Amino acid sequence: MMKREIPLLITFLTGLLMVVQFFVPHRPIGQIGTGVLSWYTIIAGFTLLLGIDSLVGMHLKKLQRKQSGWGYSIMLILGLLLALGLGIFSEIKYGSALAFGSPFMYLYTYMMVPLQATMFSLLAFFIASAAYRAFRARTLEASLLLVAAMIVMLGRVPLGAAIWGKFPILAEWIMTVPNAAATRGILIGVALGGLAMSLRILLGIERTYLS
Amino acid sequence: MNWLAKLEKIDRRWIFLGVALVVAAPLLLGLKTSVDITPPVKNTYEAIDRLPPGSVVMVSIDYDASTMPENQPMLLAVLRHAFQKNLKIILMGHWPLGLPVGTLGLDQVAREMHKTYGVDYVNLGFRPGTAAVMVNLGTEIRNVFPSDYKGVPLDSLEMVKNVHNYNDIRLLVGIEAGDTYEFWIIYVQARFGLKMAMGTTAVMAPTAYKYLQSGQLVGLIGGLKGAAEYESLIAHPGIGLAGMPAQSAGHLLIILFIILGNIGYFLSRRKKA
Amino acid sequence: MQNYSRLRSGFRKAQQLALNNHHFKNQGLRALLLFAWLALLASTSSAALAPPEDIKAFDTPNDAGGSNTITWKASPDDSLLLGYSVKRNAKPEGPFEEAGVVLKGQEEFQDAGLTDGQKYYYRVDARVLGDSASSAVAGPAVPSAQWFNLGRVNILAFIMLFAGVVLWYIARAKKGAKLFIRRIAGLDAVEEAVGRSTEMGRPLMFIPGLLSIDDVTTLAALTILGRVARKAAEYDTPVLVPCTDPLVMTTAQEIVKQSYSEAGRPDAYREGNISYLTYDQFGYAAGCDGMMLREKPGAVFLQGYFYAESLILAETGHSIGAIQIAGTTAVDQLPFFVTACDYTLIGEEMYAASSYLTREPIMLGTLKGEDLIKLLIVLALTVGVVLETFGKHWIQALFQ
Amino acid sequence: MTVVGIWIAAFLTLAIFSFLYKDNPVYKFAEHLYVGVSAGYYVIYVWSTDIRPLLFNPFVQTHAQTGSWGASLSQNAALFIPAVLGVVMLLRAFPKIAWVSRWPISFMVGIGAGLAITADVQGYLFPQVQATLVPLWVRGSLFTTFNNVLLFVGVVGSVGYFYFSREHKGFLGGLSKIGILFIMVAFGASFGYTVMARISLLIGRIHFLFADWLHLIR
Repeated sequence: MMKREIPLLITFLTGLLMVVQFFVPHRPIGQIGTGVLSWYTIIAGFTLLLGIDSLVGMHLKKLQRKQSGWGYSIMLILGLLLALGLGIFSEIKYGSALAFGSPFMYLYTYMMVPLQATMFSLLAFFIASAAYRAFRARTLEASLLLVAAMIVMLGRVPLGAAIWGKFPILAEWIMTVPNAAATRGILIGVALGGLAMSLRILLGIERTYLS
Repeated sequence: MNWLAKLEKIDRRWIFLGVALVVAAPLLLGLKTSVDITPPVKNTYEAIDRLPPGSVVMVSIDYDASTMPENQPMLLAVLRHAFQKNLKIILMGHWPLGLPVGTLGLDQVAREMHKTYGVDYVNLGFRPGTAAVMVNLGTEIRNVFPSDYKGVPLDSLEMVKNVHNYNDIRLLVGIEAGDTYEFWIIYVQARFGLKMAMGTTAVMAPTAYKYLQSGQLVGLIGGLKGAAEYESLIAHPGIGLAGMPAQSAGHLLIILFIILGNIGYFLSRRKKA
Repeated sequence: MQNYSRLRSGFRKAQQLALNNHHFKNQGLRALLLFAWLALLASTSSAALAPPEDIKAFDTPNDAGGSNTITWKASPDDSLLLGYSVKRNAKPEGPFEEAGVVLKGQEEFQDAGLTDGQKYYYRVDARVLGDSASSAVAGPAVPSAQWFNLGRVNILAFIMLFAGVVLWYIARAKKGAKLFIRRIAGLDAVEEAVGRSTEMGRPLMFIPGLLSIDDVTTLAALTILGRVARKAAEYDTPVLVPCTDPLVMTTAQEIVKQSYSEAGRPDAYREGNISYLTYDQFGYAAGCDGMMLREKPGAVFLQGYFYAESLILAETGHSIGAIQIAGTTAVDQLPFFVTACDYTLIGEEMYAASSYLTREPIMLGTLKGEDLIKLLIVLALTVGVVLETFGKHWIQALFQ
Repeated sequence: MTVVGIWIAAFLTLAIFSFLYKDNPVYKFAEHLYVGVSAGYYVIYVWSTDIRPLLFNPFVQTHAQTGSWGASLSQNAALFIPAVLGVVMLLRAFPKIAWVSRWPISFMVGIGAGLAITADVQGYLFPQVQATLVPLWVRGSLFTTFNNVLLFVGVVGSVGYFYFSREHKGFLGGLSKIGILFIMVAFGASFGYTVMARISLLIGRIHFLFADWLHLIR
């Protein structure tokens, strides 16, 4: 009862409330949405600690058992402590960890930024290798994928326009007509599927999350 | 014919090497290309160019590190142009993590062009609250930013002594990576009539275009290409212009690999048949 | 943009909500000021300016109160104007104070921040530089809050229709009606993927995407995880689930544990296999990549909502020779999964997966209901385009 | 400090790139450091941008205005609900009472599902349907007519592809075949469209290495 029925009831009631507040502008119902969202953000914030617990626990275990690569686990934990330490120090000294010139922002600028940006830029390589491998004219479908990709690629750079002046126009047409049509079809499906899924969740039919 | 069939299965590391080379080489060699100047960028340029020396321009940093490759070149080009025309810059931002990247760019250009802090430019920093911040700046900047990003009171800074609200600012340039620019238009352009131009990522540019058509924006710089155009207008090539040959080469290389792969595929298929 | 920061998703949702509030949207976008007409205006200052006509002021419909709407017919001199200034006062005789300014060409203004139940009178001035022409006074308008947003009747009707159809099919399915479902290639491959991994003595890897459990796509992904884990338990193959969201992690632990006990192997469950990496988008991608390279999974499942990291994961998965089964409702990322993975569940196929995998009549019932609605939509589209061709916008109006 | 920072950044950049050749100790080092630092980073970030402003500042502000903690606590009493739910969530770490955490989880799932119901209809379904309602014959413009017809066929075809409860044979088979062709063109096109932005990212990184670190270019 406490473990299954009450949670299902909570899901149903909060879900229903979110639907009702969409249709009722009158105070206080219409204002519930905004308030509840900030509650949501607060609760989600707490859960990060669960993550840290799992991450540290796993790597401490690795260390204890001297599993292969335990040296890297030390790095990971040191990195975590470094970020937390600088963050707390900056909070106290500067009033906010995100204050300009704080050690925490130094960590952000010279560690987080290059790491994020470099991981992100790996996509330039992967998009090339994926294109090379997958764009083979094996079937009609694959050929369409290939041709559309090539035209749009050429239409996007000055070089394409230099080869054939119509490439940018053709690329634009593909984006606004066939691309828009298919995207629309997929989105209609996604909306209906999402609607059905949400309905199943509210009604307690879909309850995997409470396994 | 055997080596041709191998084209079907090139080790992807050769592809990686190829991409690295075609992108790095043009940058290193400083290859020059010309870009066509499009009206939205030209208009932004002219909006700044026409301002009398000493006018105050506000620059808003509404992006962070993740879109730096696209946004930073715009910021640098606009700042260079403004300083060249002896305009005064007020920098601020609405993204909590945008300030470090914005400050980086401002300090770099100021050093390059021998500008003095507090006289030629001021960095206000970041305050949370987007729309509320925007509206409050309309009455008195000091209500939101009593001091600059380092805590120096505004009244002790020569340049902003007589700057109180949007009436004292001639143009806003927003460098944007999200929907903050729409807030600028709704809350400031509409209410206070401040003239504004935006530099957005390439993905956002088509959406932002409608504000250009409606006259709410005087100019628009879109993506790395837009930055390249601006650099070409101020005749100060930077990462934008340098990036254009690398872009074309990168695209060409990918297409080349696709073609090679297909040649390999057809040859090996014929062999089997 | 591609690098969507999830921390901002709360803000985006709030914005979505705000946009739902009628007055917010219109007032902001329409209240515009123009600047560049000085030259034109100088030339017109001699002629008498025509004021706007036909002023109407009324309570803004479908709102939370505190707002009036003012409409008018543009001044004949509209093209010469700077804009209109809407003025308000509690008494018809004035003095009027400015409530807001809108661009020329506009014929509507919403005045917010008022007190419910109080009377307000309005006047609209056509403005040029240094001159203006005032309209007649309209009113009183009394703002009030409404209990139902009439502008959303069609949405409510659609949701009721949808729920009705789905519930009806569920009821029918419960009574034992046979329901067919078409083959979904990616799902048929699940068994193959698990089997092959087992043969090769390699683990499975399941990556549940970037979002949290408030996202329905993620919940659909977790349902799929349940089925995959069940198969894996039967074959005694470990399932690795690296997570970027702590809630998804704990939920996934429960689900996998449950699947192992259903398969009669509760002892084989290892909680440490379902772990948290980091909340950072690309840090997560780096961690998953590292895990793939070192654990060498025989099959990789990429199910959930993904952003730009999709291709980083899928290309690395391919490089280690794993069978990859992807699925997402993120339309932007589908092209990358389709090119780099062996199978991809496209959009709605992912939602259908839970019905497909369980084959429970209730689940199939909802799918049947969705299909009927799809049929109705296609019908509406067909009738709609024909009507549009003849210049009738009836169907268009239904979806306003 | 800046010079040291740039060297750290350059090292990390190269360490991540080394992954393209193969897995190696340097990448492993950078990867573990990245996961650790970013996990800690987000705890501080969320504290600084979510928990402090949303949960703590309201109490502090009311106290500053009224001068009384009692008034501050009672005026912001509603905030105890998310605070308690947040703490309950943490009980997940203790197996015996872990089940209590289902309550806040249900709350969050409920919000998500509830919002999705109206948002799916208002934000996706209706606008997409509306945008598809175009006239099939546009006087004077054969090209627009052609585009409109193509758009209609493409939308109906791709919706048809997602029809699950019937075998894809006959008319439905043809329709879904048309749908999948459109979908393939769309996927190819968006793939091609993204290439430019991805190369821009690499240009950014390489420029950092050459200009900020090595000073080879200006």
